[in-house]
Amino acid sequence: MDLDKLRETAAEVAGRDDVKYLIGWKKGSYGYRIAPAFVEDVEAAAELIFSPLCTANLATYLTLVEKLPLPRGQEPDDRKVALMVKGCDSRAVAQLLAEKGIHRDEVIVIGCPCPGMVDPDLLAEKYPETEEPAELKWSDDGFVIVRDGEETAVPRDELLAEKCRLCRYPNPVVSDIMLDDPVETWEPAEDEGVTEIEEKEVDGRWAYWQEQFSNCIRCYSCRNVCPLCYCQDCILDRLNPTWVNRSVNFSENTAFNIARAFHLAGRCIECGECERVCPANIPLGKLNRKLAREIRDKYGFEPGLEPEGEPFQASYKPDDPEDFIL
Amino acid sequence: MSANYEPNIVAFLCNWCSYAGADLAGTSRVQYPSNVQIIRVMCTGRVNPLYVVNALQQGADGVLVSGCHPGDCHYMEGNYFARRRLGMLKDLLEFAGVDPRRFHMSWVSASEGHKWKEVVEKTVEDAREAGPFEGFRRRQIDW
Amino acid sequence: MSAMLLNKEKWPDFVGKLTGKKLWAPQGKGEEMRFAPVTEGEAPALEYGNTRVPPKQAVFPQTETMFRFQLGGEEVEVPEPEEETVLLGVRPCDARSMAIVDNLFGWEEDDPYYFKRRELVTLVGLACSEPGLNCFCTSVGGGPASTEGLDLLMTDLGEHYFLEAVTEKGEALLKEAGDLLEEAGDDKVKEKDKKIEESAGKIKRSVDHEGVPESLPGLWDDPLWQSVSASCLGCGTCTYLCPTCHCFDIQDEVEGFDARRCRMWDSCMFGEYTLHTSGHNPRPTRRERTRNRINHKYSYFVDKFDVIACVGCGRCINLCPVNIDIVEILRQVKEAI
Amino acid sequence: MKTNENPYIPYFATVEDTWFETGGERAIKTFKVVFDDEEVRKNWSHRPGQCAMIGVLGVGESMISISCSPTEGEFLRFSVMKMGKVTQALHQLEAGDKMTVRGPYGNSFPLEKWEGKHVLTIGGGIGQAPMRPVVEYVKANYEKYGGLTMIYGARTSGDLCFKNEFEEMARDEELSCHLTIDIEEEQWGHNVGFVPQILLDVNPSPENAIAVTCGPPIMIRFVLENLKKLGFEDDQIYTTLENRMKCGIGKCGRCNAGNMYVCKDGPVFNYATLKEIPEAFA
Amino acid sequence: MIEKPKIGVYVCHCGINIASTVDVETVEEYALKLPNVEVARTYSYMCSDPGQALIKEDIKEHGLNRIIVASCSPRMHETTFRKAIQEAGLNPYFLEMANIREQCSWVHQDMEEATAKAKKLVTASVAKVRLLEALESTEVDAEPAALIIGAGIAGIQAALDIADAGFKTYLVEKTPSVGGRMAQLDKTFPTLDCSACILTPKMVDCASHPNIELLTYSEVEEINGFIGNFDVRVRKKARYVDFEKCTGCGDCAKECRVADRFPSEFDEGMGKRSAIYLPFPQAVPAKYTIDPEQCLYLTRGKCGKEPKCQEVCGADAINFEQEDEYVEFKVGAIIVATGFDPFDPSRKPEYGYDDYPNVITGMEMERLVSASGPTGGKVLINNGKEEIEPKEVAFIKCVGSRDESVGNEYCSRVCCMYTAKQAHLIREKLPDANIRIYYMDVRAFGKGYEEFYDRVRRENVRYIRGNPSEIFKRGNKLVVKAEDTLTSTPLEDEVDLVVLGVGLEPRAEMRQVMDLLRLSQSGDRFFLEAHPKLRPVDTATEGVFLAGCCQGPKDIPDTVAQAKGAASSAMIPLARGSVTIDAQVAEVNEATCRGCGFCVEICPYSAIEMVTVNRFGHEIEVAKVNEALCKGCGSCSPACLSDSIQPKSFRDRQILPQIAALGAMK
Repeated sequence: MDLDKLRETAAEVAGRDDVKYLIGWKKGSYGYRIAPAFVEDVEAAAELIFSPLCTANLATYLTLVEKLPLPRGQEPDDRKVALMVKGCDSRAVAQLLAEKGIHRDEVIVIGCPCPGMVDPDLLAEKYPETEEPAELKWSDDGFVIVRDGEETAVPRDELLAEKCRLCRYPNPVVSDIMLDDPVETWEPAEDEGVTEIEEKEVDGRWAYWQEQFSNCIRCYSCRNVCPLCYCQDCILDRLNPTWVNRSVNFSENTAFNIARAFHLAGRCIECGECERVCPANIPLGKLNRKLAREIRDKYGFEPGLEPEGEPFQASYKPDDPEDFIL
Repeated sequence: MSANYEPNIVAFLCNWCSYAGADLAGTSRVQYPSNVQIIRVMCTGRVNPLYVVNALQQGADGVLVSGCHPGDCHYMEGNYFARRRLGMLKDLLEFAGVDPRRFHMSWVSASEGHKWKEVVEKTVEDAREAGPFEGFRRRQIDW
Repeated sequence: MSAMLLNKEKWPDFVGKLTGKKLWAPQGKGEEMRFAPVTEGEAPALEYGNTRVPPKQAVFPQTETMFRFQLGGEEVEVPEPEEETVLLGVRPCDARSMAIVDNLFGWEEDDPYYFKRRELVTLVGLACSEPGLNCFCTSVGGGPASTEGLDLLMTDLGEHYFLEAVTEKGEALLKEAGDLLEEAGDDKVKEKDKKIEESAGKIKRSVDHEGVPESLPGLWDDPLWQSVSASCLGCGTCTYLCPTCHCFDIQDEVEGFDARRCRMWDSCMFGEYTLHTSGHNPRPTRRERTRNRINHKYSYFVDKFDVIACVGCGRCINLCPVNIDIVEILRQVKEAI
Repeated sequence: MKTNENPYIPYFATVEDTWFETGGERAIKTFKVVFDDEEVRKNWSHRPGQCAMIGVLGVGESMISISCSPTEGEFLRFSVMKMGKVTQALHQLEAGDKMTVRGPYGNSFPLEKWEGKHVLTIGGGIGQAPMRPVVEYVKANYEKYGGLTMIYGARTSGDLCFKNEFEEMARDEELSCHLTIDIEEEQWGHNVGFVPQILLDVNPSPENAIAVTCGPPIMIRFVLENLKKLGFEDDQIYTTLENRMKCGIGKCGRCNAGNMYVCKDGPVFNYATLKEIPEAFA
Repeated sequence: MIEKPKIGVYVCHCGINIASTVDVETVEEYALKLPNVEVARTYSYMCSDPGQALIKEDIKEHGLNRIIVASCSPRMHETTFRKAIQEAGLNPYFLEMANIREQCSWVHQDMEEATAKAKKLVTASVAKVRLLEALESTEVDAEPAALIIGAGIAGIQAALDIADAGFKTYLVEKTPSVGGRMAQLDKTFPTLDCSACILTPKMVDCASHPNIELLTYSEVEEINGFIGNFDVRVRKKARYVDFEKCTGCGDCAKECRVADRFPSEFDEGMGKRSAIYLPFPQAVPAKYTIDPEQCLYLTRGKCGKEPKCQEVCGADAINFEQEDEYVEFKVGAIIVATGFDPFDPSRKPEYGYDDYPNVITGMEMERLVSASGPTGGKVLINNGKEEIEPKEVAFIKCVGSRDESVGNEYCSRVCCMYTAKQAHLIREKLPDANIRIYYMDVRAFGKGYEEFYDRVRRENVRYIRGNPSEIFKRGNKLVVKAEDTLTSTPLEDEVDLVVLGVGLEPRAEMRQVMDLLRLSQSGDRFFLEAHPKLRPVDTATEGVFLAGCCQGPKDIPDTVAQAKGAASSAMIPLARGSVTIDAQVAEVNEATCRGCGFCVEICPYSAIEMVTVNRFGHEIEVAKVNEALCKGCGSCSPACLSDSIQPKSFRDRQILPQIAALGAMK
């Protein structure tokens, strides 16, 4: 993608009077890190980037802003938020629109067709991070790592993130401005991670998740990063009634994680952020992707494609599968 | 699993069909195992799928949700919503390694006292085979 | 302070001497290392960067039963104290964090749960030879071989571990090891010092906190708080993984008629943390919460206990999903002053 | 004093009497409680301004200010507004029921220091609860003080706590007791108007006086403003803070306001200190 | 909830029904140990007067505020005990029943097991009852007015009854005149009253009734609200004729440039009318209407130099500028009387209705025999050359009824009688004609019907049992091909005129009304009543009633009877002036609602809407339950991710403790 065009467009949008700020990506403080950038003025747009490191789904910031009580007489800030989105991120926007989590006139969606992101963990493991911020670029057949002026070409398959291997919508499904021509979509890979677990015996599956969930520290980063977990008052935080106890142990962690995944049934757009941010490296995406797969296969439904689509959890079809019913 | 293990089952029944069906089983003096404890709700549409998770966590070895046959819902469509929600939950639980024999859903109408008996027997038998679900008990850790 | 050498070949025997005590050591793979009980008869390998979750859980478990009771009853039962535990391979920064947190838990009156565990725990440290990318312990009063908080410090000298007792508990351990050890000569002491120096030299990041504790409150309304917190997700990663973070919640949990009162880690980054029942929240947004986190570590705590509540372990930087970097924040703070 | 070695273990106390101060969604109920253990009862001492952690086992605890003066007898009084889970459970308690009590916690009003001075209390709504022990204490030791002025208001007469007590006080000519409600009501024989305004009307002299205030944040803000207008210096003004608390003993971190632990460094603050803590009035 | 729960547990022996399998004393002892249980008792028959008295006394004496009755199914006696505790001064919703009979003692034999289960059920009840909240059913004022959709005989009758009772009544009719199907009929069976003669006075009454507001040539566009409080919006279509000025003289129709060019709907297309027309001479109101699809001026913008009608109208009533008008009003009850469509015999091509002019429908026959009809009451056919009287007349019954091939399994109930009536009318007019009726069965079930059928048969009308398979033309004759199934004789019957006894079908446009009022269809596609036996005029939407053929085929007496029934049902809320709203409805926690609207999508009763509220200066959308529409099913609740909508008495905080109690007890 042409970064100059990106910055130019961003500067133009961020400079508009009816725009509060533009959210994009910028280089992080070290290594391969990328930080969300909140661009309020034209100058700040110069630090924006779009690279194979921009895994973060910024759509979560649309609903994260706290609405503080306004002093009497003060009008709320109704200016728009501009948001840079990849294909997966745009599905979050579409789903938010469908759920009225945001309104169409509150956002300006800037679409970034996405050739695929790298897996940051894999990258750091194979090409250790250094203190200086590094750059990554796309090449025709993969990625190029630029560190200390030196370029290393890496084949796409070596570093492509799992969520991107599985991706079916690399191009934004909703946008106001497109920064580039659509990328050519690729054949999504088989979701081996999910299949592998499906193929285990029931006890094996339980043991697998028991190990995973035991590591959960309930930091709630999976929930907080999720663009579709935007209840101001999450039921899993609530004490009256208590769905999940505050104590951290396998039982509560399991209940928490099942409930979280279930609340995203028919809503998860598979951006993989929950899994990326988990400090305990729990493969949370598998839970979501399993449900998404079932919903796609059995119910013929995919969330986050139509800004005016009907919500899966609030609809039914008379011929929904019922082979599980006694 | 001890030989005399009796599974503890929590069942959610809709007021109009299944609860009435269970009443009919009683009126007809149909005999069935006593392991199933019924919680009455107005409609299966009321059953939050997380109740199932909660019941398993709180000490149930099996959970049953039963309502009106499709098209017969007293509230027109509640059971359709329940079917979709609980169908998804069943998939998720299985994937998480919860024995599928621990959770069942059934349609039992107000006139199906005998079917109610069959459903209870099947649920109890399945939960018995699956064994006590100690692995998920809320109180297993650090009490 | 006696300095001893342990040939690495004898490491399993050394560990073997500790039977009867609960052993904890870093386990897992790669990035996911965390302290966990050691299987009996095994000698844990100590090659690792640092654990993802700090060993504070050994003295301040994430969830801890304070007492049990029956609903409607009038008696409470406090759980029996844990057995003696030895933590092997604690990084000096993490040990130092306990020394720092001791201040708070011992402030005016002792927290019985914390100190009961603290007394039962022996910390066997391992000096850092390969500091991580985001380590900055040297600039906040620590170092790769800081002994603060430790009972015994080991330094890897290749063939040997260089052992130095810091406390009586550490001495006792050395005594127990007895003939497995040999006296460390001056050359080894020098070798060790050199190693540590090298290690310290590898630390790239640092914070300059001079004047910060006094000046931070003055930056209360500085725009920097808005900009550094804009991307914050409000999750608990930074605080849960921080070895010096010590806030907790207390909850009653009921199961039938059995109940317990327990406490669990809490995080000032959660909105609910300061939320009053009335709905009023003195720290209503992520801005106030982020500001509080930095203020608490670099100003309030210093004010009360004369020490910065940050040991420079770099965990909050490593694991923040959105690259909120405390070193960077401190740089901006410094600039703003 | 017999103490539980473990400060987290509460004492059991029996509710001796309860009554409602106010009604409605957020009713205020007062509990008069007595420790079960005689030794605890004998050895317990608290000072006006201090709080206690009271609760119901299985539900939880809440920090509540002790609304009686130690001069009143071997019992404790708590006035609790029904807000959340714990206070709801507390509201269910009746005479004969058990509650748990830990404490006393926090600092207190420096009443000795105030001896010889005129004490002015300005309270609003439930904020009068920590004021009451001050009033009672000064009344009990009246000869030591230069006088007592009390201003207390609420939205309506139904929202006034300790109404009967205060109405009696208001009839006492020696005391300067001013009750007020926001809006005129029939058969209301006292002031009408907001507390800060009544304060101006009463026009107390700052000369050798101490002002103590507690109430809703907005009221405090205007009271402070008006006290300044009347010539009160920062160090003549005291207030008490109320933050979310869990442990009560300066460990859990919940109640921090700036570098203060409200449970230990507070709840009573001199305004000179408090105004340096921006978070205190957040 | 402020008060401390004080629970009384009442364990019923139910004679030996419970006591023989459940050790009730043990359950009683056990219950006493449960938290907040102050009193526990057993009694032989809890539901008996002394049993209820026991509970009431305890409530008074011990200050109990929550009651658990462990006895039979709540479906049996919940109301009984609710009433009982209410009489003792408790909120009736502070009751929970533990079903230890139908679901315990009767289905388990082992005393130990059954007793253990009874204990569990009581525990779960205790867990829940402590958390129940006092509910009050609310009264909402009802607007003392009714809306009737459709002004056929059903609508007219219902309107007259309601209006006579003193309530404002809005009668909305889609066509320019009231009267409906009945106005088209000639005589009525079996009494042979002149249909118009008995109907027109009612039509006139309707128009002149001070309480009736007639809205003809109008359609209901929007209905919101609920029983007692429906907000209605009606579109009055432009007639292009000033309603006030038109005198109904008819000069315009005569002078219309396209006079008598268009098939008259009233005459089933057998007569003609102009572009400006009165549907039929007795139409009410007697006001002309311009058909916008036919008027030259309206379709082409030009009609000669000046439209003729405008030219001749002495009252200056023609107004081409007229636009649709909207009227809005409020009513407390609604009656749907939208009638039926006659079956379209084109769907049975074997009868050649589309091909042969002398194959006509029963409705067409009505117009043909009617003195006001296109032939002035003469039964004439066209033999290709001239209009003649038919000699051979055949009727075919059950056309489009009892016929799976067209999707109508039902009997249309009127065809047997109207064919008999028409046979009789033809017999009167053509004494020499040969008349035969092909039939499957003859259903003459009403008062005087069998007698009438007998009379017609005696009038030399031949009944041939057998459904014709085909009609074709041979020369000038129509050939009805059939089989006389009684004699198993194949027939090829040559006739001049065939009358198809077409059945009744649901209105094609009923979907619109269904959506407006959230009505359902039954299997026959007519509107579904609330209960086929006991609530035949009610619908699932409270306050909405059915009258006439929209609910199913009916003859006139049944239609009038049902209309009167619907009117009297509709008048209940109007007369009471208020409606009671059940207390067990859903409630939204506005503070946590995130405004996603999932609940709105789900609610089968449209009881939830999004409203804008101001939350500390921010305008946000939250869900709001209309308690009058909510039935308390709770389907909305699990879809609410923030748990912000909960049915009262079945809240999460009431159900989760039940689960905990059942789970914790091994």
